[in-house]
Amino acid sequence: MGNSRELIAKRAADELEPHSFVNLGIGIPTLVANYIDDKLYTLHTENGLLGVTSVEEDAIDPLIVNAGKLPVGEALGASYFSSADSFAMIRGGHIDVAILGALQIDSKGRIANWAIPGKDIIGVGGAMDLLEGAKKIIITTNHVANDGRPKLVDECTFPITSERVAETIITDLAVFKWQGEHYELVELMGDSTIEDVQANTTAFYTICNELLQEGKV
Amino acid sequence: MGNSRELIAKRAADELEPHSFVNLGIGIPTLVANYIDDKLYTLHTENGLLGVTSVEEDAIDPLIVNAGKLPVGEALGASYFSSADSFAMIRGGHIDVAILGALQIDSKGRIANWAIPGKDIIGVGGAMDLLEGAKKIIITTNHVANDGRPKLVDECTFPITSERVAETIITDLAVFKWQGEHYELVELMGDSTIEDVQANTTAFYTICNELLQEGKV
Amino acid sequence: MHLDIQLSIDEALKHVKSDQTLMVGGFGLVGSPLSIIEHLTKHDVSGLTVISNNVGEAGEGLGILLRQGKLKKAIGSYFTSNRDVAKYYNEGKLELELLPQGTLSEAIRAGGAGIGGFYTKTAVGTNLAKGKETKEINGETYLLQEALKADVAIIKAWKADRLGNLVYYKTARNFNPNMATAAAYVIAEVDEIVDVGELSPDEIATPHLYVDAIVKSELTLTKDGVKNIG
Amino acid sequence: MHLDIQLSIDEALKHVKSDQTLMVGGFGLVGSPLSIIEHLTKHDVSGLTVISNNVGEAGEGLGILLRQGKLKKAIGSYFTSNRDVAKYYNEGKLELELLPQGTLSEAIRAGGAGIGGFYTKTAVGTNLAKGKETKEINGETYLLQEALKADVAIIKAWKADRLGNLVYYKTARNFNPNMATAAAYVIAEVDEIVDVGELSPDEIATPHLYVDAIVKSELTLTKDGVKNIG
Repeated sequence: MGNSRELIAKRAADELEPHSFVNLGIGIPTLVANYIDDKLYTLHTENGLLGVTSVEEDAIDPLIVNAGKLPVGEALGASYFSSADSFAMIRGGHIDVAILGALQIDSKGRIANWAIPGKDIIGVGGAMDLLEGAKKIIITTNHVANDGRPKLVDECTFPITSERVAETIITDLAVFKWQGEHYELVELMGDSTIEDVQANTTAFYTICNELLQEGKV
Repeated sequence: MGNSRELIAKRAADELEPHSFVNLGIGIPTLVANYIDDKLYTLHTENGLLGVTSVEEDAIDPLIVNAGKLPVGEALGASYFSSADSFAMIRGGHIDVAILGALQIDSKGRIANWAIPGKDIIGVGGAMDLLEGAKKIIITTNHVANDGRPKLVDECTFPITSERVAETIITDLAVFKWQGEHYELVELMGDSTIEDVQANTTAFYTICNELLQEGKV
Repeated sequence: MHLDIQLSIDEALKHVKSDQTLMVGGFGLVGSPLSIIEHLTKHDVSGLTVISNNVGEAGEGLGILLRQGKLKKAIGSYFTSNRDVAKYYNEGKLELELLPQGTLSEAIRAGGAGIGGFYTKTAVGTNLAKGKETKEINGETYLLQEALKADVAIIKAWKADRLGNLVYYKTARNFNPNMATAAAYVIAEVDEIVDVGELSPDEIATPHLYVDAIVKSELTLTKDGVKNIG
Repeated sequence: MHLDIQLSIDEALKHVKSDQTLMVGGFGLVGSPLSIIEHLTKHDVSGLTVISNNVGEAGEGLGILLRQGKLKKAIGSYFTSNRDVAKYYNEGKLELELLPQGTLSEAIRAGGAGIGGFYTKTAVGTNLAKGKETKEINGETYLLQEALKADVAIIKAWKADRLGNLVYYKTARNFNPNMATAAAYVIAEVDEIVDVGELSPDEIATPHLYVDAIVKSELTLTKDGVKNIG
C-alpha cells in the first residue's frame, strides 16, 4: 500500500514539465514533492506560500505549514501572500498543474473528492477552486476504494467537485488520459494487466493502440 | 481670488475631526493640507499612499506624487499600495472624509464635477469612487463659476458624478449643511451677507435660525 | 499626536456583543488570534455568527466557544477537523454555511472593498451552487457570491506600530489581512509593537486605517502546541 | 536550475502583435514602463487596444504610439491630460472606453483573479452607467462591471530577482501589480535585478509566477523629466 502510493507519486512527477507551478493536494499528491527537483518546479500551497520545500525536523517553524497543516519549508525565491491573493492565483489560471486525490472519477471526466453521501457535508477547503482554476489536473489515487469498489465509475454517485474534466488519472494499476470525449488507458503501472484494470473499473474508457499491440489484453 | 481659496480651505480644515482619514481632491481641496496638523490627520491619495505630507523643494522624489501628479512627501507611519487596494479603501468606506471641488451642486445635494456638456467626456479619474465611498463629503468651491453663473443650482445641467448627497458645501460666500431633504445655510464666510448668497444661488436652501436671528437678512 | 490604539484584550473585546457577526483569522491554529479567543471564552456573549475558515479544533480555540453555546452560525470552508461541528449541526444547535475556500476569502475581500458581489466559476454545477444565481459571461457560466462583512474582526499579525500598521509572518498571514478590511471594528493581536516609522512603508500589509485596536499576544503556537507567553 | 527570465526589451516585445490588447502600468509617467514604451514605438504593430489609466502625454509615452496610428482603442480613467486623445477620438481615429479609476483597477484585478465580473456602486445613476446592468443587493443598487484581461502587460517595478519576483517603489506601484496578474504575457521593466533570495519572502509584492520576462530600464523619471540611464 505504502509502496503503491510512492509508485503513483513518482509517476505523477514524470508528468510535470520543468519550470511549472504546481499545487499538491493532501495524501498521495503530497508525496510527489519527494520525486521532483525543487530547483525545476515551484510548489504552491493555497494557504499562502509560493515556493514550498521540505523541512528537516529540527528546522520546523510552526507558522510555516501547507494546506494540510503540515510543517513545510520555504524555498529560495519563495513569497507569502493572503488567502484571497492565493486563490486569485488559482482561480485566475496561474497554477500550471494541480495534483489531487479523488473519491470517484466518472466517464465524463468529473471528479468527486470532497463529500460522501450520508455523511455530513461540512468541509470543502480549496478543492473546488483548484479543480476549476488549475490549467491542468492530475488525479493520483488508488484504483479502488478501501472497500474494494471501483473509483473510476460511469457516473459519480458522490457529489462532484467541479464540472471540469481532469486531464490525467494515475492509479496503482494504470494511467488514463482524457481524449476529448473519454479517457484512454495509456499505460499500465508496475506489473498490472489490462484484465486487472477491466475488473476494477466501471467507467467507460478506451485502450491505446500501443497497449493493444503489445498484446497486453 | 487666491485669498478666497485659502479662506475656503481653512474653513474646510475646521470641519475635520481629529484622527480622521482624509482624501483631498485637486484644486482648493489640496490647500486644506496647509491648515491641518499632520500628526492629527492622515491624508490618503488614491494613486496609492496613506500618509501624505508636504515636501520641501530639495527633497522632492519624482516617484512620490499625489492624485494631481504633484510631488508630495511621506508622513511618518505612511504606507504604499496598489491602485486596486487604494480604491478598495475608498469604495469600502474606509476614508472618513473626501474634500472635493465641484462644477455644480444641486437642490438634491448632487455634485457635478467631472464633465462639461459639449466638451468631450474623456476623464473621470477617482471622482465617482470618492463621492460614492467616502463616509462624508465636503465640497469646497468658489460660489460662482468663472463666468459668474451660480454653481448651486436647482438641478445639475452638467453630468452628475454620483447620486450620493454631499453633506457640506463651503464656498467663498457661505457654508451649507445637508439637512436630510435640502441644504441649510449655516454660516456666512468673511463679510458676505445673505443677500450676496441669495443673488448668486439658484438652488433651494433654508437659512438657519441663528443667522435669521442675527438679522443678517 | 497620533492616536496610540493599544488596548488590553478585555477592553477591546467590549466591542463584541451578543448576536453579532465576528470574523476570526487563521488557518487552523496558524495565524489565529489565540489570546483574543481565549479571553472571549470568558465574555458573556451568545448568538454569535463566526466567519472563519474553520471552527478551531474540538475544544480548542473557537471550538471552546462552540461548546459554550455561544455560536449560532459558522460560515467557513472546512469544518471537518473539529468533530463537534457535525454533532452540533445535526442537533440543530449550529447553522452552517459552507463556501469554497477561494470564494470565502474573495467574499471577505469584497466586503472590505465595497464590492456587493462577484462572479466566480468555482462550484458551478456542484451542490454548493444550490440556491445561487448564475450568469453567462463571455460564454461561460459563473456563480454570484455576495460579499461578507462583520461587526468585529479579530485577527493575528506579527508586528504592529502604535498607529496600527501591520505586517504578517509567513503562512500565519492567510485570512488576516482580508478580514482586517471587512469589519466595522478590527482588533489585531500582535507579537510585537514597534515605534511608528520602524515598519517600511512599502512593506506594510495592512495600513492603519483598517485597524481599531492592537493587543499584545499572551499565547503563541509552538512546535509543541499552544504556549503561554504572557 | 531555475529559469533566468531576463530578456532584452526587443526580445520581450516580440510577444506584442498587431490587434492585441495591451495593459500598460503607470499613473501618468510615474511607474510607467518608459523604456519598453520607447522600444514599442519602433515596433511595427498596429490596431492595439491599450488598457492604461492615461494615454501618456501629448507626444510622450503612449502618446507617441497614438500619433503613430498604432492605437485602435484606449480603456482608461483619465485621458484629459493628453490633448491628442480628444482630437483623435473626434476624428474617429480612436475608440475610448472611460471607467472610474476604482472600477478600472478592480476590473483589472478581477481579470487576474478569475472573477468574471463584480458589482460596484460607483457610477450608479451617472452617464458612465449607460448600457450597464444593475442589480439590487441588500436594498442598494449596484452596477455590473466585467473583468478586463490583456494579451500582454508591460509594467514597471523597482527590483526583480532573476526568477521574476517583484517589489515596487512608493507611488510608482499604482496599477502595476494588478496588471501583472491579468495578461497572458507579462513584461516587467525594473531598475535593478538582484539574486534570488535577496528579496524578503514577506515583502514580495508580485510573486514570480505572474512574470514572464524582466528587462532592464534604460529611461528613468527624474525631477527634470525623463532621462536616459542606458
